[in-house]
Amino acid sequence: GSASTANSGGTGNTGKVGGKLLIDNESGSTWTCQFNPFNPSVNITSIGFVYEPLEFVNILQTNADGTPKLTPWLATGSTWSNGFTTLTLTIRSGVKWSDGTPFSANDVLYTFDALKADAALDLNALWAADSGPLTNVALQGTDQVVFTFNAPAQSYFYYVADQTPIIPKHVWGSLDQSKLDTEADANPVGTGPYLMSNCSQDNIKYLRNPNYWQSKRGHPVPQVAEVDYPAFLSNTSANLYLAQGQAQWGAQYIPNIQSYYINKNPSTRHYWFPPTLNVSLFPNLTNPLLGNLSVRQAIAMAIDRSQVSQRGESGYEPAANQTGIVLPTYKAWYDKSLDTLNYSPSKAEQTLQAAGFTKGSNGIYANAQGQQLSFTIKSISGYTDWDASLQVITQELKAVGIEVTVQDENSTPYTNDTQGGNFQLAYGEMPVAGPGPYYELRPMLFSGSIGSTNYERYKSPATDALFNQYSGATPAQQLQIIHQISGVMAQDLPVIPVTEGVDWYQYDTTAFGGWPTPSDPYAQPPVWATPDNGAVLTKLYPVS
Amino acid sequence: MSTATIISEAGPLEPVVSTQEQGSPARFMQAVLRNRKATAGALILLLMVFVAAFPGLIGRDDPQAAIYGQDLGPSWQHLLGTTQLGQDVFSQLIWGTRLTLIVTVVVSAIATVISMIIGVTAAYVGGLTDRSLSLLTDIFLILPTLPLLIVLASYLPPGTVTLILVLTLTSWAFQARQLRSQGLSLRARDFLAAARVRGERTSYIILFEIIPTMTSLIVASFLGLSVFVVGFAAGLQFLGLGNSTELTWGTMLYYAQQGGALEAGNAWWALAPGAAVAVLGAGFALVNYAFDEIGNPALRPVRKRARTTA
Amino acid sequence: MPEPLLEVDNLSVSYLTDAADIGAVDRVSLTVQAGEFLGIVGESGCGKSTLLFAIAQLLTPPAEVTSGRVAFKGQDLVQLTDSELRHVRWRDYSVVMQSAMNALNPMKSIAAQFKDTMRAHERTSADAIRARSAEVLHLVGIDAAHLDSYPHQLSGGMRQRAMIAMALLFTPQLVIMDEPTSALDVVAQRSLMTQIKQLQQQFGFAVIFVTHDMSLIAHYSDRVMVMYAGQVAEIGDTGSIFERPLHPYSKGLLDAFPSVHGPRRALTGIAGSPPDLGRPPSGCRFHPRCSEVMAQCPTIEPDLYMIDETQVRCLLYSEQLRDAV
Amino acid sequence: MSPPPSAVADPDGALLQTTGLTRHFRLGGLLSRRMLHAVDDLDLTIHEREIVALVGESGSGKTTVARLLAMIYPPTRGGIFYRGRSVRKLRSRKDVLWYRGEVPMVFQDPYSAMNPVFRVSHGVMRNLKLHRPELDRAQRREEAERVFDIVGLNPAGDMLRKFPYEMSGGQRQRVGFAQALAVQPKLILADEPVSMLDVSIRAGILNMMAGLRAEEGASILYITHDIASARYVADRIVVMYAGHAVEQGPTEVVLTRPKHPYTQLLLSAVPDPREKAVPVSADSGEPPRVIDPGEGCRFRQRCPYAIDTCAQITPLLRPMGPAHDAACHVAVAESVDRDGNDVHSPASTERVIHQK
Amino acid sequence: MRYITRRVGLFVITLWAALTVNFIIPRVMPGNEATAVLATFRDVNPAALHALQIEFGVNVHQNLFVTYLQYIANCFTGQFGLTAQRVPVLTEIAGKIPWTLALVGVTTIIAFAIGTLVGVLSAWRRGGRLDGILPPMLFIVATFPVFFVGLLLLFVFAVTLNWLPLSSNYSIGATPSLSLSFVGDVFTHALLPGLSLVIVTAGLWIYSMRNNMITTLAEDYVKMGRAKGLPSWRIMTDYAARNAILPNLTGFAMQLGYVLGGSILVEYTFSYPGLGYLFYTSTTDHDLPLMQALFLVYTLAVLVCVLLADFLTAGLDPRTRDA
Ligand SMILES: Nc1ncnc2c1ncn2[C@@H]1O[C@H](COP(=O)(O)OP(=O)(O)OP(=O)(O)O)[C@@H](O)[C@H]1O
Ligand SMILES: Nc1ncnc2c1ncn2[C@@H]1O[C@H](COP(=O)(O)OP(=O)(O)OP(=O)(O)O)[C@@H](O)[C@H]1O
Ligand SMILES: [Mg+2]
Ligand SMILES: [Mg+2]
Repeated sequence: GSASTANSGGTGNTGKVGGKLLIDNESGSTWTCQFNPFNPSVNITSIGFVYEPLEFVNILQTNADGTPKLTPWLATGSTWSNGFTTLTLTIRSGVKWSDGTPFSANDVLYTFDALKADAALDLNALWAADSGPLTNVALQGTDQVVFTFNAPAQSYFYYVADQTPIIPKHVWGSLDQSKLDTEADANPVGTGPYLMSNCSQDNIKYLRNPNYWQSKRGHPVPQVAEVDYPAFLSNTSANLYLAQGQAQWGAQYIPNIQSYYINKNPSTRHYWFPPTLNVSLFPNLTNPLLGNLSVRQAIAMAIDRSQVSQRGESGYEPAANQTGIVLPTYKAWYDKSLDTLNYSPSKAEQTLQAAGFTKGSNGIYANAQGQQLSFTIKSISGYTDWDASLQVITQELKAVGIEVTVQDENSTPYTNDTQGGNFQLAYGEMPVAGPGPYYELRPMLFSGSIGSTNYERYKSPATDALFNQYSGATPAQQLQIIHQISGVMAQDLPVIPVTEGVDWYQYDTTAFGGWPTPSDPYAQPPVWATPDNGAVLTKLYPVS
Repeated sequence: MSTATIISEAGPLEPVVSTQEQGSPARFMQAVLRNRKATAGALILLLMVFVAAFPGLIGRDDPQAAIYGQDLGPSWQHLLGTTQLGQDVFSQLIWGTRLTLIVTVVVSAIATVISMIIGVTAAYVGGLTDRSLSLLTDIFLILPTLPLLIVLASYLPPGTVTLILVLTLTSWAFQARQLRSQGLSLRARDFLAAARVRGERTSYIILFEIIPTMTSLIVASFLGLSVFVVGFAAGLQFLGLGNSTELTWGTMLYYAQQGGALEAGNAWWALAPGAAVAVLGAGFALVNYAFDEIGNPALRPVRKRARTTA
Repeated sequence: MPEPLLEVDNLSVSYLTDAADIGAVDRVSLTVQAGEFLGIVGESGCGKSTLLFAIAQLLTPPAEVTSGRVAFKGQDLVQLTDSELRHVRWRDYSVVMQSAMNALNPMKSIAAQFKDTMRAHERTSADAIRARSAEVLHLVGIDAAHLDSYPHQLSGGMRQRAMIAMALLFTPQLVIMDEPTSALDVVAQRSLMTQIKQLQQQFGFAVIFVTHDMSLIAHYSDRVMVMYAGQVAEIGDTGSIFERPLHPYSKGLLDAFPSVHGPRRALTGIAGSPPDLGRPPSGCRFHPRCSEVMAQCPTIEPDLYMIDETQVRCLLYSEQLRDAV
Repeated sequence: MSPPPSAVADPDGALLQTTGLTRHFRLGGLLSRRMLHAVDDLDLTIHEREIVALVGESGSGKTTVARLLAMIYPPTRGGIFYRGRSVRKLRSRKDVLWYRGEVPMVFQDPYSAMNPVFRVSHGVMRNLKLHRPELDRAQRREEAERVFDIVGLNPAGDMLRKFPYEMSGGQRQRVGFAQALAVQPKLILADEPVSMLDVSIRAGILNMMAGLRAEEGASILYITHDIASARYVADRIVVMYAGHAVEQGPTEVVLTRPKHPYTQLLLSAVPDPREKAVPVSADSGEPPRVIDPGEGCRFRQRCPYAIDTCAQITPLLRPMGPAHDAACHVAVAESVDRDGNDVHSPASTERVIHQK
Repeated sequence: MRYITRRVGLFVITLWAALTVNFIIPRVMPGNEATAVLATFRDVNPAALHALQIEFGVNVHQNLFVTYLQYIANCFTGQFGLTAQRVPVLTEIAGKIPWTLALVGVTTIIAFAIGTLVGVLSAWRRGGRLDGILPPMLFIVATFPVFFVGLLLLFVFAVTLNWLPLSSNYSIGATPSLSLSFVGDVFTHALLPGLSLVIVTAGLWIYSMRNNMITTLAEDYVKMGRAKGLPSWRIMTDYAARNAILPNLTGFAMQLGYVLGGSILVEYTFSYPGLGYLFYTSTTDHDLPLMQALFLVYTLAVLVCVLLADFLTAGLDPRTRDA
């Protein structure tokens, strides 16, 4: 771990406190005024504000050695031992819960016990119903917590340290431990930079935590006195609010952002859309035609990814590449030499012809048995940008003699179908990103994930072995592993990435400074990215 | 459901349209043609049918081809501008007519047939059959249509078939009630008894004696339903409960709304399909309104003349 | 002869419809003396109701008075405005409509409807109104207990009687009755007619009584007017018309009645069907059905000819023609 | 034209006979127990070539009788025998068609008895097709023209092509008779065929009915509330009151010497323009109770002669004279003396009139 | 009173039918209840889903009939469970009801008043200028989809003229109170959605009221009113309008279903946080318990109104009172 403190690096602390920050993020529904940090539908309003992690992992930044950039938070440091099966975290002292009770390692221990007691809290499946990967959590001394895993578990560090908010034992411990997931937690008690001061259906008001542990004399943290988080039901209203300059921190998809938002005050308004995940075409490899590599190659070459990006995603979501590494976010993991598959309709057709396909009178290629290259693509209804992208894709594929029909489904049947292999082609993405391509590529390609996230049903023992080595490997080895997996992506085309999903993020520097920027990507910037929002909130400062 | 029916639901339950007094279908057609509202409505509908049948003649661009500049305003190249994707809005509007019209017509037709079967059977057979069918009708009448529609649509896979299914299921009841009360009043009329006394079979009576007599009410039902099916279908699609990959005015509206068309200064994208839906609905409504007038002489406009009393 | 109570002069009424103007009443003239009982008969659709409504100034579009005047006590009702008419109505003349089922407001009790009527014309205390209501009800033989009944709670005969009672609220000089008994049974019909006659004799008001049933008025009316196709066919004393009908139509009507009591006679009836008033026949309107039709009938429109005390619209009685033949 | 000839009833040739014919209607919902007694225990006989008039006030059950005979309603109880066969037992399509072919019906309302969307020939042609399958198309046409001619609709060719709305009520009613004639009927059930028509055209239809019996040899059940027209055409009269037959007999006998107080009341109320007015006091005109009426004479509330028995025992038809029956506890049968000097009857016309 | 019992009977049966439909739909439709709920948790590590499945009682096989009875019982005790956001469904709904009730209630009253007034007047002055233009025009407008009217108003008054707010029920940051400024704020926010509803429904009321009024005006008792010399306003109100409204009442109540349906679209168009918007999000989120409960709320609303209308009719119309 790194020993740097929370505020080292970045722009300095101005020592001033004040201002009211308005967050602009379409939530689609009104606030329920629940703050349970383990309730996935409300925790974006509590984690980062009120509840905090042990260490903050910035998925957008990598250390020189290739490891993700860590910032100690409620823990001051961490060490792995026993071949990456034991993780020891040292808990910070001098931190107080917002009700004045001192925070201690006991609270950390309690939090992980609670995850075990009520499996519904264990959103990242750490205990996975007692069978691991986590097998034990124990106190060591007064300020250390030891996590024991049943196998090398480096990749779990992110979930343990960054994705698990710590809750106060003295508050939660007295509740029914099996029903913690339904606890409303209307008056959250946390260690975070803000106190939830007032909540109504339409707005949550946070006030600065005057006793925040990062505060020192002359170095107040946080510096923004008040944060308002209104509930926006629609994109439209949220965008309007942002465009009118009433809010400073946006996490919005805005059509025509340049004219609608930036141009109204180009010197202070900015946006940055860092990509984190691929949006890909998943061919069902059990389909005899799609199982044919040539067909997948033809599809991949027929799609002009930049066109899709430009039209389907208004140019906001960049084109993806076939290695599966999201650029520029994970450029450290990217091996340029592998990325050879370029857009070329003519080559696509040549590939098909070489593989024995002939073009029928209807302009569609068919194999010797007369099976036409005619597929349906399943997508999720309601994802309009995907629908738009698919319109572009449909036409591009048609141009090379491959016919596809888009079939929109509700998310439920879509999930059923993709997980169950009941599709020909599917358009989609992995559920969550993590610090590095591994966190996307493994669910996508690992054979154990068939039935959940390995939609395309790719099954390769060699690739599985690579994934299995990752958690016990050194950073250098890990880079090697990802390169090899990228190779698999580029060679076998088990999945065809098309565009890169981005984080929507706008900010206005009129009243506040200290924002994450492409040159200083100190945290994932949208407000809903937790606990990164905490990192941002502690960095922002009012400008006079 | 139709305005006309909602209305007469509200009123006393006697059927408004009294075909009997209208005489032959030819006379009826004449009456329709004489009515200005009917003529205007019929023209609108004819135009729509023409557009739906030959969209290629009017909208020459491929409606889905995202090949133009994005979010363009109206110009001679793009009469209604382009979408956010760079598709020609006018062309989409023209090509979207077909599916919109098909859904409307198919739903109204099926629902009319269902309501006819249920209504006429209930009225003619009577007794327990009538009671149970009427209860069913009443239940469907009271269940709020759009919420039911939304619930159903959100479970079924989005698509034209679903849309048709769901709309049909929720819209037959009003007409069934109408047709039943009309059937009841027919039942009291002696020509059905006369047919029985003649020795006709029940099936003959229903098919050849009752249904032809109700033609104009059936047509009115169909029109009345259409008015609302147009709106409801578009409403569902607008809410994203349709199949957004199919090109209809409703899905155009959906994309426009999702793409923030109004706020992004591309109002035509949203307003044009909305207006198209409104015009189509108005077309049906005009004919329907006129039908009410023709069917119920009391509603006809009155002529006034200055008093010429000495 | 004293100044007549009602004098209808050359009154014409048309229904303005899309297809044609239907001349439902064509140049009708008649007079009613105070206390007189005038019967109007004619087949369905010949314009009886229209005539009555025109007299009472109750026509609504599309019906319009196209010519003529209706002098009631010397005042031309046609020229009065609605608010002027309002004060004459019911006080001076009242109307009993064809079907009491529909003519009584189903939502209001009998008492309430009586009260409305009284209040529209004078400020009277509720008690006085109630007393008067009970009184008129009693006159027509209905128990005052029925004052608080709603129309649907009364039988058909009682409703008709209640209507008549209402017509008598102010003891008007003229009561206009449009087939008040048609909906009733023979037996009930008979008893109601008798009652009307008794009341008329008691209070001395004049009655215009419309029916399509010749036999009904034979015994009750002083004078009879036979209407055909919107026109007066014959008008005269009841006795003389029933004894010696002049117009072939009147003869036909009388011959269409089988008798229960007298000898069984052959019925002849009237051939053909009533004319379409939108396109009335040329000349004499009755000529297509007339058993005594002459060559001139289709071309020459007959006037009303005075034969003794009876006026008749038939060329048979035209002096010129008779002379010419 | 002379009065229609009065055919003498063939004593053993009962064409149609009902025994205890009863029809009740359930009122209100499924669970309701209230029964409307439309027709109760009716014994009716119609002979060949006979016109029987069924008279009675509105709601007395006349139409119901016709509909029972026409198999539109099933009877609640009782039998209908046509040429000795029980009509209720006709099951096969052939048998049903046979009966329907011999016993057609003419409806009261000529405006509603014809389907407005078909030409007036529709009913005639369907009848011919169903009941006289031996005819081919041209013959059917010919036959249709023939029956139209008989009922006086000429030129028949033109008339057949008209739509109902193009015809007057009298013409429509004739079409109704033409339809009935098309099947070569033995018995025509004519339900108030003239009551909806204007006086001026009634006579024509009445004369036509008399002609039909004379020329086509059909029997007619003539239903009417107009006792005068019954007298004009009918051989026999059956008076109904509140679902019961209260009096029956040869027309002239019943009309000149009515036995039942209701018949007497009815007769006294019939206006006759040729007669001098007879002052009548107001009758209450209360409608009879037909919903769950219970035992007793149904006329008793209006009857000036009602005695205690009337409230307890329903009077049955009993002979009052030759072929003349009445259902009244009070009425006294004519003495053997047949001159009509019926001195014993309390129910003389005068008395009824002056009673109240 | 048989009339009343019959109506109450219909009420109970329809309520039961609605409950049952609500129970059956999710069970016969493709995509089981389980995944529907879980679809809300797309951001959750799939490995953790199992725990949530147990939590939501998904894939727990149970006798269908028992489940049904339990469901009915729960409905009557108001236990609709938790939303996908784990808020009690009832709480969530209760928070939205006032907004929708106010919006739909006020607009319905206005539309009803306008409709009745214009309908009565235009029928009264048959063939007049008002009659020739307003009813047919508003009838046509009434057939416009409500969201189109909404979008149009939005475009004109909010986007182009910028006079009125685009969305929501009150300004962000405003604190709900009874102060004049807050009430004004709420009013300006409700103006466009309300107007859309009024425009779309008033035409229907006018049409039905006018037709009924015309029928009533042709009744003999209205003519009789004139014959009796009643003042014409008296005839119009007391004889014609009053009698014309009554048979309409139940129809009006049923149309409420239509208005409520319209309110969903309007709330969606204007992002107005009422029941309709909640309903919309519950469907896109596949928040089954919430959706079910909301559907019931809508049905119940219509049912209650129909029942009230029936009672009112029964109370005011002497004919049904005795029947
Ligand atoms: N509203 C109307 N529009 C057009 N024509 C009408 C209207 N009302 C009546 N008529 C016509 O006017 C003529 C006279 O009608 P009216 O009601 O006065 O006849 P009537 O003699 O009273 O008949 P009835 O005996 O059937 O009551 C009829 O031919 C009828 O068709
Ligand atoms: N289908 C039915 N359902 C219920 N009641 C009926 C039905 N048909 C007739 N009735 C009742 O039976 C009684 C006799 O009716 P019916 O029609 O036979 O009388 P009617 O003598 O023909 O009267 P009218 O002279 O008015 O035609 C009436 O009280 C009537 O209301
Ligand atoms: Mg009349
Ligand atoms: Mg009858």
